[in-house]
Amino acid sequence: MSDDLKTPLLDELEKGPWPSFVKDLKSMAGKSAMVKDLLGQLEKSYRDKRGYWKHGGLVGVMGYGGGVIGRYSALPEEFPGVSHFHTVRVNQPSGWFYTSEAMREIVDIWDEHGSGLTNMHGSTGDMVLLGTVTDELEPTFRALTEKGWDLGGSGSDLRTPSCCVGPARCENACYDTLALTYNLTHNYQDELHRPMFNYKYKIKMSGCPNDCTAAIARSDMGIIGIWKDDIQVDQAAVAEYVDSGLNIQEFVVEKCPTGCISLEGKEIKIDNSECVKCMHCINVMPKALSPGKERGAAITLGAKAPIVEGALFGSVMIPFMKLETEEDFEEMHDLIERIWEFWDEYGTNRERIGEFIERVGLATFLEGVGLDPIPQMVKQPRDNPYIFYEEYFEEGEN
Amino acid sequence: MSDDLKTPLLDELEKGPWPSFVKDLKSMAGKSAMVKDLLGQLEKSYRDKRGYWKHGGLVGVMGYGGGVIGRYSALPEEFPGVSHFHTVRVNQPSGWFYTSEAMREIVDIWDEHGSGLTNMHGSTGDMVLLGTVTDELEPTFRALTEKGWDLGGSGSDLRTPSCCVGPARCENACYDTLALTYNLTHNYQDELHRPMFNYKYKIKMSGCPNDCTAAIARSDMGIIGIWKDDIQVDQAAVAEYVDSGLNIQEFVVEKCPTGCISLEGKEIKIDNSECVKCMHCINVMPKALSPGKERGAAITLGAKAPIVEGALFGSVMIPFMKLETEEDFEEMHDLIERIWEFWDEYGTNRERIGEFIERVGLATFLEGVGLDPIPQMVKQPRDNPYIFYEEYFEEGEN
Amino acid sequence: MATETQRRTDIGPPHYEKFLHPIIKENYGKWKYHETLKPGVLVHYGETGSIYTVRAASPRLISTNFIRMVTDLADKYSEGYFRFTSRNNVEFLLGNKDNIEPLIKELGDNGVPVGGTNNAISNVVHTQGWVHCHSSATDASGLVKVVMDELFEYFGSMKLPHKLRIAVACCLNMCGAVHASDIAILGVHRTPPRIDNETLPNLCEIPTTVASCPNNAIRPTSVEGRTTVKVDEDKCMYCGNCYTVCPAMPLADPLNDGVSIWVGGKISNARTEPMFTKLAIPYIPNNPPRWPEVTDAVRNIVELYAKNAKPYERLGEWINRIGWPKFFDLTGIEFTKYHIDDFRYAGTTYRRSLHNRY
Amino acid sequence: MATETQRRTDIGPPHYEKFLHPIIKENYGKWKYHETLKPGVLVHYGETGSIYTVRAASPRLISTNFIRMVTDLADKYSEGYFRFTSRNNVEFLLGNKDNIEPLIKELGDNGVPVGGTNNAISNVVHTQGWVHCHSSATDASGLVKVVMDELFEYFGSMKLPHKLRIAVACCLNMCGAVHASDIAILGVHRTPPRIDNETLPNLCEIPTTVASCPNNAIRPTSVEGRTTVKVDEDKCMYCGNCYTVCPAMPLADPLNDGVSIWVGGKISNARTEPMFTKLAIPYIPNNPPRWPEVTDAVRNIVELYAKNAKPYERLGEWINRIGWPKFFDLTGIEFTKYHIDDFRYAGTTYRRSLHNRY
Ligand code: SRM
Ligand code: SRM
Ligand code: SRM
Ligand code: SRM
Ligand code: SF4
Ligand code: SF4
Ligand code: SF4
Ligand code: SF4
Ligand code: SF4
Ligand code: SF4
Ligand code: SF4
Ligand code: SF4
Repeated sequence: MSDDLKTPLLDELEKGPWPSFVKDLKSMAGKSAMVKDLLGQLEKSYRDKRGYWKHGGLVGVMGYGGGVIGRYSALPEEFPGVSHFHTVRVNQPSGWFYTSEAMREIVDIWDEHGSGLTNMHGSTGDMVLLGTVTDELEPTFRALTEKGWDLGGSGSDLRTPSCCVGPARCENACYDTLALTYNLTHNYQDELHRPMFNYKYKIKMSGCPNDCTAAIARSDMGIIGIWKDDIQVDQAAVAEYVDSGLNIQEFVVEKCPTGCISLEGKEIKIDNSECVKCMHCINVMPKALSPGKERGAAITLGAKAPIVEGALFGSVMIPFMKLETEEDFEEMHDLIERIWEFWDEYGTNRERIGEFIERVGLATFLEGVGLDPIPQMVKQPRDNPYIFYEEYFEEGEN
Repeated sequence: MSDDLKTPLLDELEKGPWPSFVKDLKSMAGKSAMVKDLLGQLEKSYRDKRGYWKHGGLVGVMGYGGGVIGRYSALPEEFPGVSHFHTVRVNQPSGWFYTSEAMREIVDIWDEHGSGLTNMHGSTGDMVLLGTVTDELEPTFRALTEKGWDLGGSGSDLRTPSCCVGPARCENACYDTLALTYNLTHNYQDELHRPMFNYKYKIKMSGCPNDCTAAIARSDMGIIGIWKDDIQVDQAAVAEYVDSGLNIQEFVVEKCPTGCISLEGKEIKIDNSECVKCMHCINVMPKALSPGKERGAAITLGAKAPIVEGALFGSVMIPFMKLETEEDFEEMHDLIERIWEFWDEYGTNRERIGEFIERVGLATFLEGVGLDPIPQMVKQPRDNPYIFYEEYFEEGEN
Repeated sequence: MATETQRRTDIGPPHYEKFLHPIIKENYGKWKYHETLKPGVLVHYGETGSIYTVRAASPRLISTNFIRMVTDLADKYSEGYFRFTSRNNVEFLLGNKDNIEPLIKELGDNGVPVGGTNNAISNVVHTQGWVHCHSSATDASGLVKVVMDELFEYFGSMKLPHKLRIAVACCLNMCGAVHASDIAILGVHRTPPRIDNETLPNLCEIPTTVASCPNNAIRPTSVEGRTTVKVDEDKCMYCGNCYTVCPAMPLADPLNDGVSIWVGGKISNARTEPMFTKLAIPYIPNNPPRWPEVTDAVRNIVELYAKNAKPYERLGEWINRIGWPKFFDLTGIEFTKYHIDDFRYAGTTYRRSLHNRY
Repeated sequence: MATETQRRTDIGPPHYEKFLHPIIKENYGKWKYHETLKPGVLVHYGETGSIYTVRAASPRLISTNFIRMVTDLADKYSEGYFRFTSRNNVEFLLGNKDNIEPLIKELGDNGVPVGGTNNAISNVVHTQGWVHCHSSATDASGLVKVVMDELFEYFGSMKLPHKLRIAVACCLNMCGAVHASDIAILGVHRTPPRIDNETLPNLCEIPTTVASCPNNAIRPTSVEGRTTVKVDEDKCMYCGNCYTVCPAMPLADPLNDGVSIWVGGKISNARTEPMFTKLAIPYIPNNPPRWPEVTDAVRNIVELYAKNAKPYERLGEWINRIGWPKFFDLTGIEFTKYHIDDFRYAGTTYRRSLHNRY
């Protein structure tokens, strides 16, 4: 295309108060031919109302099967800068915490080896370095690893685990989401980098049922903080909220899903046996209420987007497990491996764990991974009479 | 079997305060050989823990396909009295109202032509005359019709419609359930007596959402009374309830599923735009509250027992229709016939209407019977993105 | 003699009007409200008068003797007017208040109790069982008798938190209201049909039989030249649909037939939407004549409900409030893999949230 | 030069500890509670001190220039410490309260607003779109930009009844959080894949391709001797799963691609269980660069929610209270047959009770 870049349609996206990615990209267009042609091709997409990318090809770095998404332009002659435009997924640190120093090292590398464009972050949690050519993949990887960074997952492997800010900056954290994320990510480097599963396996960790990483909706395995005992109440702080004018009756008591809170004067009472740990009351009065002392996490399995059997929320496999000691972490490894083994043996190609569980049935799955059925795993017992009885009386007995 | 009847096991069922069918049957055993052998065979069933009936054969009365359930003993030599033991289903009057005079005519007929045993009534609603021989079927039928009685349904036909006591003895009735039952039963005599459907079609009519005939659970077509406007409130009577010590706050206000009631002093306020017509408040305070003035019925389709696709509750096809005038009744006939036609044409053998609707999809069914989709027909819009778009833009348009 | 007269068909049932008490005719559709004077006795206030209802129990499987007793009492106390309810009780409709007590007394003398109104256990909706049906896995009338004997106190009183509706059905066809009752007792077969290869070829249409199986467990086969069918036993969940269309495939099995117990269903729209009954106890062997294990199990559930539920809470509403884990704790019923749904909509029954009780 | 040193693999990400602000390290796991000082500014009180969070918007698709700007501000105001959120905002973590205002000011000078906390519309979770993905039916970054321009006032304020979460995904793969958001914008293809019989035989595995279709719409066939596949167009609902496994079956169709609007999903367990997003508007044609029909539709819904919902009601909770009929009335959105579910669990979405609003 001609040297001076004309993007009348995209220019419309420079207007308005929300930060403009077009402005930002244009600021790079001078430095980077890739960005310039990306803008060119994008302008064309806006005009023609269609994308111009070819189906991703298999590219990557030596010895890894995942971490890179291959991408080629459908119009390489017109936009040579993006004829290759691969994505490098870099495994973020737990909780997406950075220092400016560390972050600068990454952007320096990316300015040298890639387009200089990124997503901070991808929906799974990785730093997404957006756009480079095949030849630069290995050098990018080397530069990153030298600074102590590694790639994230892609394809049918363990996807990059991610977690909420948790104990680092949240009073609700019921377990150390950052520590477990670090532990699992390092413990399963091989599964993360070398796809050998039936399909992707995502792990998201939220410190409490507010689920700030959307674990129950977007991760094959959700590890979501919860407590078992009574909500901790600071009645003095409750009184403060009353005095400050908070309408506890209307906004807390009446909003409790099980109606197990009552307000007497400036004191609240909670029938914890009926509390379903929804977090609402704690959310409204963080200064007065906090999760109980016996803390841990619930494990959910099977969340996913709709392709192809319909979207699923994760379903509870373990309503509560402690996650404090090394032993607890090892129990978690053991559980994860039992799940992978069974899925690996009986799951089919491109069958997510959630679809697998629905196909074989929850009861069968539990037997397969060695868990006992308990009522917390279901909303309700079956309402149909089609029971496959397995024990019979034979003539002679009974 | 030997002449004197020994029933040690059944005798155990003469004990206890609940009226004993065994006592009652024994009181007939003298008069009726059928009853005697029935007791004999039943005693054997109790001992052996199994039934001794053969699969029902096709018997009936001239010109009818339904109304009789054939039944033969598997042990005719041992119990000749029940070698034939057919059931005659007699169509009950609307609301199961009788006079002693009319009822005596029926029992006289049955003592003459049958075993003298009955079910008052069968689950579908018929008087069930239990046990006679093939040769007595026609005479029984003649005797019944002479006294103005006719048979009910069985097999793949319209089953005997039934209804709640409704306006005859209930302040909640939102339409005349007895009149409509009479009207439909007489209007569809042919469909009732001569099976020509894919499968059975049951109609139950309840005068209000309390649904005292279980229409939403046990009828292919439920016609359930409801109102459209505001609940009628007699505040004076509300005050009486308050004075009488009824805790309206706890038992009415807090039990309203949409929380749309509030109590101010001795007055209640209802936000009728959010009322879902559940009946609870009216049930608790019948003297003070009653359904609105704009009354009619909702039509539900598809309820059934689990065989074979799983039990179904009826689903709302028409949220509200008036049922007062002749024209209203004719509109109902028209609707019923459109439904039968479409089901007849596209349904399969032994496919209940509820299973049929699930198979072809509600939207398709609505088109088939000529109803427009409205949000009242669903709990919620689809949550999956698998939409079969039917309108496309072709090159040149747009 | 009947045979001499002209044969009439399609005349339909008589018009209900001639069976209505004069007071009912006058106030038809004009009832103001009702009160429950005592268990089993209702009064409905109309514009021109009141009608008194006395609700009497009935075993439903009744002889003409029983019915004649009812008609005689109706003549004596309710001007000859009475009706049956949708749960098979008898309702005498009295114009004269003073007849209530004498009627109740004489019913008592005939062994017929009065009750079933409001917060009571009313009559049990049930089915045929060994008395008349070829398909039954248990008896119905007997189960009803022993269960109502056990729970008798709740029929004549109104001391429960709310209505409690019990149903019995003798096989999965569920001719009763089993799939939507507070407590349901369901007869179950637990072994696949036994195929009678002798009679099957003559009695049954092979394609219909094969098609009847929801789980495609039935395949055509040939035995000694005859085409018959065989059942893949691993796929069979004993629904009996094949037997319904093919008499040569009986499921009855005295050793393994029995009953299952279900809880928490409701039909009315009051407060909560209608709910299906859910599995509580997968299997109790048949133990006639009085099924003690069944009556114990039912009483246990009823008493926990009576003790723990709040006013106006139906059994299922109570369970939803306390949660299923607590229900299993309280009742001491074991939660097993059989309780976990594996049918069509199984996925919708998994716990897909953090809402849980510990 | 990188190439001279020893190659390292499987080292995993660096330990998070070295990125934690000293105050955070000290109070790690010991936070007492938090307050929102103003939109976009939080303080968390620990045992030994407080950490101040300033949440700044980010387009997520950002260049190294943007990132350098962030790092420079972090050095200047937050001791070099910052993080990103699960919705892709930047959070500066300040030890010194006095730096809050200057930081906000300088962010403003760089065109970066602060907000997204509490009852606000936070950043939009989104995907690649025409910027990078072969599968997209629309662009993502552009849609996010125009929608957030339109709703800007709600990012920097906290005047909504509660949090409102918006997501964008450019195809049914839904790489964003579309299936569980208060409002979701989903790119849709609406015509079956066009098969390139030239390249298909070489590019695609026929069995895998056939198996990829949830509706069995794909059948093997042969064209001019080559084995390829054909699509039964009546069975196709344009999910794109075949294209994912077979590049020779593109779905892109400029005339018919576009977006659909979904509402009422949520993830948190607060009060109500997580809910899926439900269909509001089946189709709006792509109208870049600013998709005015889409921004209007979204604003309409947001404003009705702002006006009618009660405090602490999420969008879906509000709709459940007023009922879907009223939602369609209020928004003026037409209810069509497309809104009626016809997928796996369709039967569970029918209205199976009398509970209804008129
Ligand atoms: C980059 C990213 C979107 C983004 O802009 O952030 C992404 C991009 C792609 N996703 Fe995704 N997915 C991304 C997060 C998700 C999520 C959200 C999440 O992980 O929380 C989902 C929904 C949750 C889930 O996993 O179900 C998601 C569900 C899918 C699916 C559907 C999978 C399914 O079983 O439903 C596909 C199709 C597939 O796997 O073949 C898919 C496939 C793809 C592909 C590889 C396209 C394809 O068909 O091969 C996209 C590459 C785009 C490109 O050219 O860069 N992507 N994908 C996200 C990963 C970045 C990261 O590593 O951090
Ligand atoms: C007599 C009665 C039970 C009773 O004791 O009251 C009855 C008895 C039979 N029912 Fe029923 N059903 C009776 C009401 C019901 C009900 C309840 C209702 O109508 O409210 C249901 C559940 C609701 C429904 O229709 O789904 C019911 C669902 C079935 C089914 C399962 C149908 C299904 O689609 O799920 C079958 C099997 C079949 O149709 O082949 C069935 C089949 C049968 C058969 C004919 C047995 C058979 O497989 O052929 C039974 C004859 C027993 C006998 O020897 O007398 N019966 N049947 C009821 C009819 C009396 C009457 O006319 O008033
Ligand atoms: C007579 C009968 C109708 C008939 O035509 O036969 C009837 C009559 C009345 N019902 Fe009913 N119901 C009758 C079967 C039903 C059924 C059907 C069933 O049980 O199979 C139901 C649905 C049950 C369920 O939900 O599972 C039913 C659910 C109700 C309700 C809702 C209760 C609730 O809150 O869930 C009420 C309102 C109430 O009781 O407060 C009600 C209220 C009433 C009232 C008070 C209506 C009125 O104002 O007269 C009547 C006297 C009630 C009483 O028994 O105390 N009736 N009622 C039926 C008596 C059956 C029996 O002999 O016990
Ligand atoms: C920073 C972040 C976690 C992280 O590791 O990045 C976070 C942080 C907090 N969340 Fe969250 N949430 C974060 C994403 C989420 C998500 C995930 C998402 O949006 O994709 C959810 C689930 C959303 C949903 O339900 O659809 C989420 C649902 C909540 C809730 C539940 C709200 C509700 O009632 O439904 C609370 C409690 C509240 O807001 O009262 C909450 C509360 C909080 C608190 C107040 C917790 C605390 O005590 O510190 C934190 C500040 C909240 C705020 O923004 O005002 N956080 N929070 C995420 C910020 C995203 C952003 O940039 O806006
Ligand atoms: S999920 Fe819970 S612990 Fe984690 S950030 Fe959200 S509120 Fe805090
Ligand atoms: S956490 Fe939820 S359920 Fe528990 S008491 Fe608080 S509001 Fe009620
Ligand atoms: S359904 Fe309604 S109208 Fe009919 S008897 Fe019951 S309460 Fe009365
Ligand atoms: S009928 Fe039900 S929903 Fe309506 S106001 Fe009364 S209790 Fe509430
Ligand atoms: S439930 Fe089964 S066994 Fe009982 S009557 Fe109905 S069909 Fe016969
Ligand atoms: S009993 Fe039911 S599942 Fe078993 S073979 Fe017969 S039809 Fe099939
Ligand atoms: S949603 Fe679809 S188009 Fe968008 S990034 Fe994901 S796969 Fe690509
Ligand atoms: S788009 Fe989906 S439905 Fe259509 S052919 Fe491809 S896989 Fe099948």
